[in-house]
Amino acid sequence: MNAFKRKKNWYSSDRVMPKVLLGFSLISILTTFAIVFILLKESITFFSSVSVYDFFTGLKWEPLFAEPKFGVVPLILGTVMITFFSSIVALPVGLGSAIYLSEYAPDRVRTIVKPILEILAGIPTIVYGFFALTFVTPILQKIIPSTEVFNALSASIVVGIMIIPMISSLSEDAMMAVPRALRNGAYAVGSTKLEVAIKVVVPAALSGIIASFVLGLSRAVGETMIVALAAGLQPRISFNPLESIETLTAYIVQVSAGDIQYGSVEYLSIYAVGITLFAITLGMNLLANYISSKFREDYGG
Amino acid sequence: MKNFELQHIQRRKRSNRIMHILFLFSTMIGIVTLGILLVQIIAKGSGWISLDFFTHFSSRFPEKSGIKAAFFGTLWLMLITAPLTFIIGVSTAIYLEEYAKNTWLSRFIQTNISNLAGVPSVVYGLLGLTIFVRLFDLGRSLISGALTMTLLVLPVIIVAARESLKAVPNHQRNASLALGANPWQTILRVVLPSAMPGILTGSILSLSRAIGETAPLIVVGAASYIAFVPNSLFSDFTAMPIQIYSWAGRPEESFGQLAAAGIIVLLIMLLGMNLIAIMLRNKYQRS
Amino acid sequence: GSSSDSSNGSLSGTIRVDGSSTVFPISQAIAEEFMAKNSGVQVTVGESGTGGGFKKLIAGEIEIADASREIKKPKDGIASEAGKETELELLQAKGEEPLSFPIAFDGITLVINKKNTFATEMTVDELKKIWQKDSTVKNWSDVRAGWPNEEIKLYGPGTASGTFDFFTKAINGVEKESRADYTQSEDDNVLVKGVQGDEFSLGYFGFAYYEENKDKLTAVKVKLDDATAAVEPSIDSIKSGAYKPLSRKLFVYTTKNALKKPEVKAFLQYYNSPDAQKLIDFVKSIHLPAEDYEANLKLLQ
Amino acid sequence: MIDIQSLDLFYGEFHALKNVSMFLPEKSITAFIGPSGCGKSTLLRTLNRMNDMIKTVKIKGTVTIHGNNIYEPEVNVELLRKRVGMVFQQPNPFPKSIYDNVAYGPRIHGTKKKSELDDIVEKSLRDAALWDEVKGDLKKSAYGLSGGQQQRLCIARALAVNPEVLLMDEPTSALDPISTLKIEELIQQLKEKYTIVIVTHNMQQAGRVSDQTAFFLNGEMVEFSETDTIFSNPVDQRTEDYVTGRFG
Amino acid sequence: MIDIQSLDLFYGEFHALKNVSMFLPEKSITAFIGPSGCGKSTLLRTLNRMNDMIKTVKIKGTVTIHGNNIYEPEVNVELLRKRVGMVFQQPNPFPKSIYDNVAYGPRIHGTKKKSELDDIVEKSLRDAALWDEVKGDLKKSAYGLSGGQQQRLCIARALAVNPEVLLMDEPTSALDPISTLKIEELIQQLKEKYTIVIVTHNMQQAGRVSDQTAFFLNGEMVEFSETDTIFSNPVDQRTEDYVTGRFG
Ligand SMILES: Nc1ncnc2c1ncn2[C@@H]1O[C@H](COP(=O)(O)OP(=O)(O)OP(=O)(O)O)[C@@H](O)[C@H]1O
Ligand SMILES: Nc1ncnc2c1ncn2[C@@H]1O[C@H](COP(=O)(O)OP(=O)(O)OP(=O)(O)O)[C@@H](O)[C@H]1O
Ligand SMILES: [Mg+2]
Ligand SMILES: [Mg+2]
Repeated sequence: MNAFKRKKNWYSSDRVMPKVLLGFSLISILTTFAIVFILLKESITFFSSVSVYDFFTGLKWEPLFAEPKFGVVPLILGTVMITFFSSIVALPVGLGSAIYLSEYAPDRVRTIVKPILEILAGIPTIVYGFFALTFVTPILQKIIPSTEVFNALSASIVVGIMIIPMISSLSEDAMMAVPRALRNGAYAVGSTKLEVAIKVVVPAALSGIIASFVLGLSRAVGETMIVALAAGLQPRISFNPLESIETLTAYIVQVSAGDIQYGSVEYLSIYAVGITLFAITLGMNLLANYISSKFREDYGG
Repeated sequence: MKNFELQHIQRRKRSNRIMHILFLFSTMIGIVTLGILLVQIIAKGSGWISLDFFTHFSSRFPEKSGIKAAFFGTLWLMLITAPLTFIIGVSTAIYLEEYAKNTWLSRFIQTNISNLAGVPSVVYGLLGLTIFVRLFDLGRSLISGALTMTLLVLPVIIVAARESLKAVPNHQRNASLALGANPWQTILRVVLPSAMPGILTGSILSLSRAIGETAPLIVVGAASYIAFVPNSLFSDFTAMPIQIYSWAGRPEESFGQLAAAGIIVLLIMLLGMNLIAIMLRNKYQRS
Repeated sequence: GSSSDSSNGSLSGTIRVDGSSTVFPISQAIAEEFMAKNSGVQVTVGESGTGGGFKKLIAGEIEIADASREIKKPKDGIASEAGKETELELLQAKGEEPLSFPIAFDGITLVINKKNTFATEMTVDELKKIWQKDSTVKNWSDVRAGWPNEEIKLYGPGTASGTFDFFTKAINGVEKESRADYTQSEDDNVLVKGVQGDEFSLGYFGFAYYEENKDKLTAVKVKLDDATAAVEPSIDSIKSGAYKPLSRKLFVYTTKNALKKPEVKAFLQYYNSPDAQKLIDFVKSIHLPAEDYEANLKLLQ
Repeated sequence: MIDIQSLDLFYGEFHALKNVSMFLPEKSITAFIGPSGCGKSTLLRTLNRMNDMIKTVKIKGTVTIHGNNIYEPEVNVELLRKRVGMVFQQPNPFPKSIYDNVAYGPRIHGTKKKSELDDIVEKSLRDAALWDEVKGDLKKSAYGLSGGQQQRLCIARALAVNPEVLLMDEPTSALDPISTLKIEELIQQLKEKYTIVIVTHNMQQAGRVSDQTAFFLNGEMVEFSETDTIFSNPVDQRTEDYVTGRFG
Repeated sequence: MIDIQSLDLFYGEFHALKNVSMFLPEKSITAFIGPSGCGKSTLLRTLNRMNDMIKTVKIKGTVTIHGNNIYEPEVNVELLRKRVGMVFQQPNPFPKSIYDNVAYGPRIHGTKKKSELDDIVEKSLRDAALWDEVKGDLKKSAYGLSGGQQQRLCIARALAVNPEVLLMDEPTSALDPISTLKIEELIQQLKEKYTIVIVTHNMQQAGRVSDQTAFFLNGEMVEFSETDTIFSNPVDQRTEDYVTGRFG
């Protein structure tokens, strides 16, 4: 008999907890399944009236007019545009403030500023929507008079601001977790703070930084109210951010809070739009996984 | 010292200074925006905040309107959502980071989680309506709303918690395991405390999102006008952002000001809720 | 003695109202007063859109649906194919019968910028010229000779709203047939801001929003044709029916079974009482002629 | 007592230990010496299965302790590791107070009573020659200690669970001579109760403390015998070159 | 060349260095010895202002290098640290490839040419006695190296920026005797061009490599003179006790 073979009780925390934890992890799978199921079920009914091909290739999205046209391309374009411009705002600004907080700011500044920035994450999105409309848009119109009342740029800027705390806080945590010894090694050969930050800390914290980018961008893709209020409800194929556009999410909220009859083709279109959005985020995530697995550097040793 | 070298260092120091200012500026963008928002909101709404604002229900008379129902609704919602989110979120993160082998299952779970982060909140509303309200027959109740919110904000805390678990140096785990601690003890006593700052950041961010979301609650069936305080998990309820949304949509200017007052209260609630997490985070980060 | 019934303090239970956000302020006001008189009854009012209200009524989740349009019925009484049933059919499939109560007017108001002094009245034909599908009107001068050669900026509600449906039917003759290239928002406050900030704009939305912003906007007087006089939207002109063709009725719906609950019945009786008419006016909707309420009360018996 | 039989270890493709066999008697002190990268730490880690943690590791052969093969499938590694303690090459205290660092092990293994823990902490810190320096403030964070103090803390932490075997990976490389001497004395004392394996780069140390010494080169065990033999009369030329410093 | 005058250093309230004064001539090797926690690392860090990183540190007194007080407000610390290189007690390679670790310093200081970098990397690795072990795969992550290899990598990294002064905090404590010997030889060679300060627990090492030795106790410099004097004929009783191992 091997003296080291002491059987663990089935109820020992060490044996039970992994199963419990796995159980909790499965919630996210169940959630995804439920979402896909709900979206798909209604989408199928929708696609019995509208051809899948027309839906994904159509260039006109006029689902609620007397002669409806279901071409989802303009909505996808709107979503891509908002995501693109908001990430132009949020990624550099978020990363910049993360670097500032973790590498430059004195401890006291950091402990005060970080929670202040985090308040930005809790402001209801309609507040942001009105902020975009009544504060940012007028400024844009002063700078570029051709700016429309509803425009993608203003919404993007504000969506970008909304996701700043997500990026700055999470990136900052990741950077704070980089061991001091690494920084010391860099300082000792005469690095400036900037070089320590950019060449040592950011690469070492890359996994966390990328994770924060993905979360931030996902939020931008899924953001609804700001876009619905400030970017307008004008599905069109346009690459001009100063024009009004419509995103996938704005359409979903427009219809789901509107007076349309449930079960009608128009109504069901939101499920098809939802599935489209789901596919887009999936693609984005797979891409992000690929990128981060390529650039990840471990320092766990 | 060679002259060009000095110049080079001076140049590097200059770019360091410039970037320092740019980084500071980035930080200021968020703070200034928040400042502008707060000034606007406070200018508009602060005149409406009084004791009555907390003790009255919503009303057709702006001056008699209060946020009692919404305040307690949100309070309840957070009291349910916060622990659920924390437990499920941190558990999932631990499983993925500490236990899961690199199998298809764990990769699948991971993809699911980051994917869920991008699902718009209305869709979570539809989910809550279908699953909790209809399938589980919980009705348009607090618990349905809270469960929906939990699912909505889970990805944020999971991702944040995972990243901070990942950043805990392995030598700490090794030290514990070498003393004969089992993996679970190691996680509970060594890894989690080290990862706590990041986990708490995740909690702050996810609960911030939960407290400000409107659309999913409306879809789940929270009403805009309720003149009572929820008294059980199965009560009808309304919440701060719904009340704010409803007021903001009214034509009368004074309701718009009430909405601003509501936002002030919401932000104070948010800050109050985050305070514990912020204090804990500062404490863990110092050690 | 409907009012004496409804002030019976011994009633208890919960009444859930949900649906159109246009009707919401009315239902809220009624609920507030009703609860003041019947402390045992709890009334909740939601605003998830007319479609949402009907859906919940069909699902049995609420007792009363607020609606800014009538319940959808199969065209020509021919039953719809499976999966595409109308709201009425879905309700009937549950063994329910809807009861419809018109409870107020809403006058859809066309508004122009305060600086606009030429377009203060328009005919229905001119409006149609502007708003019809594929309209070629670009500038004000295209509408009526002599008007400035300035681009018309058009503002209107989102295509998912009951207001859009009603306006297109009344002006263009076909429901949901409209030009698409106008600035849309689901939020009427946003439309107010848009027209207010744009000198050559034209927009339309619910009367309450105009009434509240009279000092910032000018309402367009509408005439049916050149022969009739132009009518300005006002409480009186809408109430009397003189403001044509843009005043519509708002409704509340309940079901036969829901009405079996005494508190629901009492609530609806109160809704149609003379007290309620004051409340309706208070929230800037316009109450119907007394006969309509009497008819409603008769239906309730 | 510890019997290693034809042990091979791979890090992925890399063959880090090649057919190592040795027997370590009970209550003896064994030193592993050899140039950097030869596999000393790797072999040490196989004795309490800390290599389990490294995903790429593959092991062939057996390690038996008291006749029990520790690589059998159902072995309880926690029990194994409680009985086979370890001190690492680099000090790795927990980000906790000094007290909590030492009390960590006993707490894990079920000691709850404050007075009992106090005793263990004091005794372990004394044994690790750290008590006098830290007794004033046991609540202080372990990270505030100097490198040497941290390493002694880690030794105290390992002693606190009262192991049978103690594996030490260059335990004194960060220590000053006095602490080193104290630790060496401690090792000598512990030998009365424990079986000790020590990796060291310090020939004098190996000579001073160990009963037998194994010399490694490129993953191979070149020679293993009485310490005196290794240092004064090695069989293999490479051993001789190494211990006399003529190597490389 | 390096002139330390009445230096006091506090960690918050804790008085870690007490009125230390000493002069380190150019192209000499100075060893700091003393028991763990006496302040050797702390003093070493004052010479390239690495203590700036620790928020609680307060410093009184002056340190001048080539007559320039390095604690004057306008001092260019990047330049200072380029000229005063440092190797730490614990190896701290970057999570990058071996090549990128060594090339890090030259790159930030403006060397861009690949061929030039290649040369520097090879030379530095050779000087640090690591070249032969890693030349096969310079793209490999530094984390895949053994502890000793990592430390030699850090020495190579410090050499790569071509410093004037080299501060070494127990640079060989993680090394095997052969690497240690190589590093010691290297130190002797570097002396021709560089001023070197080395913290060590190894008396033999101090005796072998250094020209002068300073002995510290509780933050005080007890004695500082020619290495031979310190080891054979110290003035202070405490020094004698320490170097002969009779201390404590
Ligand atoms: N986790 C790992 N993955 C891959 N290779 C490793 C790993 N750990 C060690 N090695 C390699 O295995 C060999 C033996 O390493 P080990 O750490 O056992 O050496 P060592 O004898 O302890 O050296 P030192 O005296 O420098 O500590 C080395 O070549 C090292 O590069
Ligand atoms: N960051 C710090 N904060 C507070 N106290 C510190 C800090 N670093 C070191 N000390 C204290 O200062 C004293 C001197 O520490 P130092 O690291 O200089 O010792 P040392 O002589 O290098 O010891 P060792 O040989 O163990 O490395 C010790 O008592 C230590 O606890
Ligand atoms: Mg080793
Ligand atoms: Mg030291």
